[in-house]
Amino acid sequence: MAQIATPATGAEKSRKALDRAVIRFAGDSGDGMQLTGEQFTTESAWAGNDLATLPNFPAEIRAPAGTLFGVSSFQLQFGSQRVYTPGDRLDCLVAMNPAALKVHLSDLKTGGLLIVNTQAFDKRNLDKAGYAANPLDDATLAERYRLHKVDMTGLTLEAIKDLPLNTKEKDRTKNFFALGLVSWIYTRPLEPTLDWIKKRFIKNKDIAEANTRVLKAGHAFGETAEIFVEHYAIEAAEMAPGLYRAMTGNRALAWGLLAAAQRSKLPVVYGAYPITPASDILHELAMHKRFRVRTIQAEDEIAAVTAAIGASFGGAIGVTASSGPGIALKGEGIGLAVTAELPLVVLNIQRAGPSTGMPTKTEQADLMQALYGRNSEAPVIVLAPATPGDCFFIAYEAVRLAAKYMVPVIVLSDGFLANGSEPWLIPDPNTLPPIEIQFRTEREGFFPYLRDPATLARPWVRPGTPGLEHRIGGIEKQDVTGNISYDPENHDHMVRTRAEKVRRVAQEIPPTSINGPATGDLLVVGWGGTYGAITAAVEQAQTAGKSVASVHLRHLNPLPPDLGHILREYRKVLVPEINSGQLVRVLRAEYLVDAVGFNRVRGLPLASEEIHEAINQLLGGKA
Amino acid sequence: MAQIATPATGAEKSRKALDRAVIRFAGDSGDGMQLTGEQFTTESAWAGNDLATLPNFPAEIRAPAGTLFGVSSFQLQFGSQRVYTPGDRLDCLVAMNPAALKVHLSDLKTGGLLIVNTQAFDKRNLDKAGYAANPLDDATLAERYRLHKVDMTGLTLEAIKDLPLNTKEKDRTKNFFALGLVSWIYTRPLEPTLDWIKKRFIKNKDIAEANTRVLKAGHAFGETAEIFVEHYAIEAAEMAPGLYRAMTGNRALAWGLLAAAQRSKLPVVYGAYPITPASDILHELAMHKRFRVRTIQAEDEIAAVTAAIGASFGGAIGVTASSGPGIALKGEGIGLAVTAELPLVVLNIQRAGPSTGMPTKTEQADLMQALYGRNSEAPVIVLAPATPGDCFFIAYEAVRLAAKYMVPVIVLSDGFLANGSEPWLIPDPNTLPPIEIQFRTEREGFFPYLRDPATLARPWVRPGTPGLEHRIGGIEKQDVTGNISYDPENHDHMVRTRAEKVRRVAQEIPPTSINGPATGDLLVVGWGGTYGAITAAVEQAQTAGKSVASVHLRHLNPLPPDLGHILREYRKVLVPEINSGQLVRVLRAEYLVDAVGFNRVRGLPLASEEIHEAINQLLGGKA
Amino acid sequence: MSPSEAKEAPKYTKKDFESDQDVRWCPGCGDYAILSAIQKTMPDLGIPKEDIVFISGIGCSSRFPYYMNTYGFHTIHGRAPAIATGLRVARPELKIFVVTGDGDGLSIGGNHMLHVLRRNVNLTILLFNNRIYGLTKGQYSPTSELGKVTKSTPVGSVDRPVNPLSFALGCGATFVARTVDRTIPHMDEMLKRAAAHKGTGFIEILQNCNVYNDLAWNVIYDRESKVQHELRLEHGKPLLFGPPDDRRALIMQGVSPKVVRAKDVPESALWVHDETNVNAAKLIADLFAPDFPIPVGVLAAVEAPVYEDLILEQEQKAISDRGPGDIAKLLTSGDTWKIS
Amino acid sequence: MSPSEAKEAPKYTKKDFESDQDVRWCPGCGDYAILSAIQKTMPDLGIPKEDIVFISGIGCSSRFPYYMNTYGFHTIHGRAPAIATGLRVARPELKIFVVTGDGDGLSIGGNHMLHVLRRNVNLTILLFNNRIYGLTKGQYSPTSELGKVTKSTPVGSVDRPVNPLSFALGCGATFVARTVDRTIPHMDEMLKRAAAHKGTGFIEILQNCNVYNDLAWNVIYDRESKVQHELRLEHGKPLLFGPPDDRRALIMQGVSPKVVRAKDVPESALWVHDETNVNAAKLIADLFAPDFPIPVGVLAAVEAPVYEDLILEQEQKAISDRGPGDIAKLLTSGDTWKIS
Ligand SMILES: Cc1ncc(C[n+]2csc(CCOP(=O)(O)OP(=O)(O)O)c2C)c(N)n1
Ligand SMILES: Cc1ncc(C[n+]2csc(CCOP(=O)(O)OP(=O)(O)O)c2C)c(N)n1
Ligand code: SF4
Ligand code: SF4
Ligand SMILES: [Mg+2]
Ligand SMILES: [Mg+2]
Repeated sequence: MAQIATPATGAEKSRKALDRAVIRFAGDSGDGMQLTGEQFTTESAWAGNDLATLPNFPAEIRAPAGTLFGVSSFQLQFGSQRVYTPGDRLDCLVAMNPAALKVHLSDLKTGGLLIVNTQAFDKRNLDKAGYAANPLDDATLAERYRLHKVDMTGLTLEAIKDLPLNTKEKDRTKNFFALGLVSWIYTRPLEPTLDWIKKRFIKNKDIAEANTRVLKAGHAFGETAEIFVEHYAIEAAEMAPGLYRAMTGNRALAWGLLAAAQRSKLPVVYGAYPITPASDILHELAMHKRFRVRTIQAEDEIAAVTAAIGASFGGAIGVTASSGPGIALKGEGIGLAVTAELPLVVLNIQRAGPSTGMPTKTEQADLMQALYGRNSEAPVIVLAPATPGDCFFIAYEAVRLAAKYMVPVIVLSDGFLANGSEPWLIPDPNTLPPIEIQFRTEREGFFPYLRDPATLARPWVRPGTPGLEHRIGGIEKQDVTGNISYDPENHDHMVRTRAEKVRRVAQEIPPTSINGPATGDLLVVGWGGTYGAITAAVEQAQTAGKSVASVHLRHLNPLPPDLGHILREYRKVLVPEINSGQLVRVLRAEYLVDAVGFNRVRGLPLASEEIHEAINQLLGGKA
Repeated sequence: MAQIATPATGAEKSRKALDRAVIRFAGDSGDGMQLTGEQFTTESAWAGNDLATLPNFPAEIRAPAGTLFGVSSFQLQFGSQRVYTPGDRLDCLVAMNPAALKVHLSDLKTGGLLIVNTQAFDKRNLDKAGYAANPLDDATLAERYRLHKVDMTGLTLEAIKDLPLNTKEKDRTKNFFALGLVSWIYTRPLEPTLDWIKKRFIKNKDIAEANTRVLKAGHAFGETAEIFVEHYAIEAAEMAPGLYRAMTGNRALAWGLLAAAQRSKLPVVYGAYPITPASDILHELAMHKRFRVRTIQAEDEIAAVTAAIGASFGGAIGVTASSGPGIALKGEGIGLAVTAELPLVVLNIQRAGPSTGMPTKTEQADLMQALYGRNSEAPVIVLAPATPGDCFFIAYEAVRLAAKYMVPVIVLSDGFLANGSEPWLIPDPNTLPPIEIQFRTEREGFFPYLRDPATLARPWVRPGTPGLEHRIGGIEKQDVTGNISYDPENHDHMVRTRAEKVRRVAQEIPPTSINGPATGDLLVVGWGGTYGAITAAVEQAQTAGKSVASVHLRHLNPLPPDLGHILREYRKVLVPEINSGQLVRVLRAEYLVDAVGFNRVRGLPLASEEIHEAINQLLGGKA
Repeated sequence: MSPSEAKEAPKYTKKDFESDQDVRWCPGCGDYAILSAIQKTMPDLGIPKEDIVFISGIGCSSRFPYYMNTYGFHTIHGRAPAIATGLRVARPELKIFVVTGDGDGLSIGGNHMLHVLRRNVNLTILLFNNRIYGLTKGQYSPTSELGKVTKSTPVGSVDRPVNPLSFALGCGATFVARTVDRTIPHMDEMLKRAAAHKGTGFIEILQNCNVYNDLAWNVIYDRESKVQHELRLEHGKPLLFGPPDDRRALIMQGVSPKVVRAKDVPESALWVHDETNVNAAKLIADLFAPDFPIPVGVLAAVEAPVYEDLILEQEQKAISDRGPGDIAKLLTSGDTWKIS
Repeated sequence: MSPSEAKEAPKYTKKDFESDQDVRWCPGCGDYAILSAIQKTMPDLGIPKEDIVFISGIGCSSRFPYYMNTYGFHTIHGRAPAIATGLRVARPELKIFVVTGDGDGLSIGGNHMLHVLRRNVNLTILLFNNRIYGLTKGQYSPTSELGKVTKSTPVGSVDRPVNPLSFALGCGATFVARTVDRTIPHMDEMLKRAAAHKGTGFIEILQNCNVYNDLAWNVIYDRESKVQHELRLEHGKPLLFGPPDDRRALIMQGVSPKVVRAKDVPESALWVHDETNVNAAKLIADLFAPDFPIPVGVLAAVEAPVYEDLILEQEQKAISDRGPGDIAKLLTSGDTWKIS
């Protein structure tokens, strides 16, 4: 399958070359929009485009059909240049029913392509969507957008009327009609999807046949129907050569842990309690038992984190993950790992809060909790991936640092990274830094809290090691011996030592890479999932001749040692975050720079557009 | 009993006037040092002195006799001027056994008064304390200090040999000998103690008789024995006239809640799970059922906070308290109260951490947790009492603000305030600000999240109110209606609204009072239990002619509106805290002032001495 | 005072208990049946609807309060029993229902369940048992059978399940019953019984999650199988089940329940169900198909002290003995001294 | 593999299991007796001491690991069962003991106790029940009797206590026993039995807190009372107790245990104790003085799948079926495309 995709047929109609496009499939939860989007993504990846995706689905499992809150959508941007985000405004919207139209129309550019499934616009659905009259009858719609009314349902049923399937089953295939049609419009290769159908429905020939026919019908419809006067080609992007795959953040985190398990030759014990959007990591890991990953679906988040700590005490890699309220529950346990000085990896897939909040929506508001959400002084390492694929490297790095420094590491991913995907250049595992585990076995001169001079890490001892029997716990202990101690000076010393140990991790951080001039009017500082939006906005401003640069932090505690110096090289500092201003407070406190925040907390990724505006405003310019 | 204390007899021996003294009683956990100290405190209060105390006992319930970790001590400073702290170095140390001497000697001033119970210095105790030889035989001890070897045990037994008590019972009274002796040395009135003995042992005449005799024996010993050449008088302090009582922080918190219950005419539902040092609040409240305080000893801290939330939903005052790890467990619950917008009071009696840490030792390291220790943006009000007595007003204020703004309030007390006591001018409850509770009953135009324009508080509705049936929860909700909403703009609006509501509390904060010049070289900013130490240090520096002032924050979120302006009036800002630098980070981030921290994390209160040194260092001067 | 004594409740219909919120469960979910059964039963309780509160945790089942036109609080995962306890202590005159699931109530919430049951707080607890985590899209739950294949257990779960009835009885529950989402009238009856109980009324409702665990309870749904296995518990009636032409009897053999042909057992030797015998309830709770019948109905209903009643008694006594609290008096009590 | 198979254990004495830490319990505390009993029994287990781990939560009882010269982890309040589960899954060859208290294990830790018991993780759990919170200086615990006067309940507690044995059985425990801190030999025996059990071995140890709840168990301490009430459970032996001259028998009357004069009962009608009958265990667990005897010994010991065994089986199968994981292979598996 590894090959340059061949353009699909149908070259007779005029084909316009575009350098990027943003399209969204929207319909009922039951309409299979996520699948449609994912397949379109694979096709575009095949076509050699760079891309970024944004799935968006309701919290309800299966919201009643036709309702506004039941609408599910999948957006992606693909292009022949670097694509950083799923895009802000839409070039093309596919609306499978009135509710989808109502919810998403406002995001479509004027003059944008609007494709609707006419048969879904019946009285019942219009009522459910709260339309008094059928919007398709409203002339203004056709004026503002390039509206295409297609009876997808009808054409679908027609294409497979002879197949031995019931109407429900037949109707369910109409998303492939939409996929086929849009694939034609944007000249996507159908191979990957045809391929997928074959594999997926190997056991059900009829369904396979139906989906295949309907997909082709949709494609043919675009090619032949009079209504589509033109379609588009997007050249392959200039991307680093190599083998690629589509990668989502949650899978990348899971695979990063697998890589760490293999490299360290240690089992991973993964304690987790299901919660959106972290659950998929558990699901993924549970499929890879061959890597000696042992998943414990615990009774709650406290058991999940403490089970992981027990495993670390035993000499395995203890990992736990959660989101939102589930992370709040782990604070006490993390504190134990801090004072017991055991390795622990905590994956936080941030979601919109507070409390239960909006479980399926993204947010970046757990940074302060990661830094301070425990009783007393309990410093930990905090890392944050910048893209879905980066989650792989961050998870691996988290294990490496936790084991090397004997300290918990909190990884701050988010719902957007977790479910979003990108074409990912597959790394060679051998190029990953080694994870050297040296369990102490030497009795001579052993003490539980004897420290490595370079890292200040205490020795990691596997129970079962003769002669090194010892006891540790959550009460303050004397340095070196580890015996319980209430000595005032020792406590002060231990508080400073635990902090210094984390500070030492700064020696692991590579020089901060600056995207733009090394000095100038404005530096945009970001972290986590906003990487794409910020980069796109900054490059847009740079193209417009603005003296702007950006840095994106993957290490949030400790901060990169060169950051303070870098910040002072710019007249102004802007910090866009999907929270009320957390990193910006850290930077102000740490470096006394008058950094200002750009904050929108909507449960959605930031749009590069709005960041670009913020940049211009700060520079007193116009967009 | 309310009267000016009359000086005790024994005026023949030369009596030196002092303006203050710092003394410490130290002995085995079983030696009754806490009781001795408390009685001496009452006597000193009677004598009209100002004072501050510092009890210090082991975490173990009853550590084995004679061991170092089993030593228990009680320190107080009393004086004829304002006394801010229990004092740093000791003028007088009473050591009931070798372990006590070993642990505490280093705190005694050279030339200080050292009184030891000789009979306790036997082989067994010396071994347990790790003394190779008897330190009392070491001449240097008598050279460095004014050493008085007293066979307290022997004299005690002698004084009551005729009483029908067994030796164990008799031996147990020897702490009263020490008390009597030291009372004579510092001219304390015996009445309060004699009085106390009568009441306490009403049912056991022999014990009463024994303690009385031994107390007097100790007093007489000082008066007659040749060895004590002089003793001291400390004049009554210049204190505001009125009725006083000794008050500890935990009791003050409990009574503040009682005052709030009475004033608001609402029951208090207090959910708590026992933990040191917060438990005593539960014990105190459980004794005052007449105030309609309903205590729930919950199964854990999560149940404790959520039970309190359930009570608030029901229209009662929901309160919970804990310490250390117990507070870490409440984060999720507090987040629910934030989004449900219900009143909730959380008392955090801070203790040394991280994790279990040192349960009986004090610390101030939970400030950041109070501000940020929850998932996502979950702002709450944070208050901190400055002295034991101030806990009464802070607890009352916490209830008032929680109910007025429909938001959780976290109160940051600590182990030092909780157990320490001060002579407290009893307030007139009628002078407390009113707590006006208006439950919504009007159906017309009711919405669960309709807001008061001044406070942004939503209406508080008691279930049982006809016509106002409604549902609330932890999922994001539409403003006004309170219906579940995943609308992006609404979420952003709600995040800002919850933050703004807390910000509005600034309108409740009185102008910050400055102790010292309104502008100058240095401002010392403190919060919580360090008030005394900071004030003493600052006044010492002022007396030395330094241009130094201090402000002490009782409101930590929101901060006083005038603080930013005040900070800029001084060349430097010093922030002493018993943590690694938390308030200092908040001030730097908020106001971009180059505040520096003074941080010692030893599980002990800061010494005014060391703060004074820090002041001098910062001002480049000498002490 | 019980709410009903408090005021005369108006005559309600089911409609009065339907809220204006759209119901957001999957089409075909067993929760719909339970919802309508409860809305239908409410009027019969004779309680003013403003005195009724539904408290829930998190889960599909826990969405329940939004759909009841009473007071409601959709709280956090697993904590509903604790929140309800606080509410009940604050407002003992309210009628409080707790709605929870097998995950909410027995996984993360297991500890609160234990303690609310032993305290015997006056609440009605409805545990919707679908043997799956529905809201999080289908992981196995503490009631899922061993070897269950789910998203999180692709080759089968490795945890032995807990039996909610046995667990509740082991915690000292005073009222324990079981009913099924597909037998509306029985649900009504159980609901009334539980609501009338003084103390914690615990009901396990077997519920179908047609999306992630369809027909998990088919052994009691399927008409034929139901006839074979359903054991309707009725106080004072012998433990008989099975088709009319082949009735089975449950009897005690030594200290173990045993199934025999009914006609082989003399009247006198039959096991007569006694709700007040917790010992018997514990034996019955463990029974299930195929080897044993599936008990449905009230397993145990016993009298015991009620937590908040004792709290209020203590409060009343303190007040009647020494009068209501007076902070001014308290402040000046004990050791004080004047400085003039 | 069990540790003993692993290596030949050296011959130990009690001393080998005494750590160098000073024991910090109150003089006279029942914990001392338990500590020395356990240190004394350890050599008989024939397990190399480096393969033994003691995990505890927080409480006086939970200080235990510091005093054992083995591996030990004094963790946080209530979480020891979860931590031990993680450790066991990581290192199934270790012999793990969990030491907990009535507060640590049944109040804050109740949920983890439920789930470790139902999962049947191979651990030995020692619950020191002194019916009080010792370390926090004397508040009532979940096992304290109703009406208990303590620091936090000056006029008496209002919570009905939970019975640890009934609770454990309700959770599906596979091994449940009770012993007493003052009967060293019996403690040894129970300890060995529990340690040998495949799965979770749960022992309630009645323990005296002489400072805050002295003689709470006097009914079984007091010589006379002990003779009257102690019921020593022995597999295959009838349930007889009481003084030789006035033996009592426990029998089943219908579905309720009943006490009768032994000599009035025919041999055949005696209730013979069967550790494998969980039904019987549940009935016995609820019994206590004065009306009934106090059962001491092994109530139940049954075979059941062990959590971590199944996890490892799945892992082994996956590896033997498809070989050990290879990240390089995984990364390039499935849909990929080359860009040149
Ligand atoms: C603290 C916390 N942990 C985890 C979750 C995620 N979560 C929501 S519901 C649920 C389980 C629901 O199962 P159940 O109680 O059986 O309800 P059902 O959906 O099956 O009705 C979980 C794990 C959460 N919301 N909060
Ligand atoms: C999270 C947390 N909550 C509360 C405490 C305080 N605490 C320590 S031990 C204990 C109860 C101990 O009772 P039990 O388990 O019976 O042990 P015992 O001291 O009686 O042996 C409590 C409440 C704590 N250390 N951590
Ligand atoms: S997921 Fe299952 S339980 Fe949840 S609503 Fe859908 S069918 Fe019902
Ligand atoms: S408090 Fe009680 S349980 Fe704790 S050590 Fe002392 S006697 Fe033992
Ligand atoms: Mg469920
Ligand atoms: Mg206990």
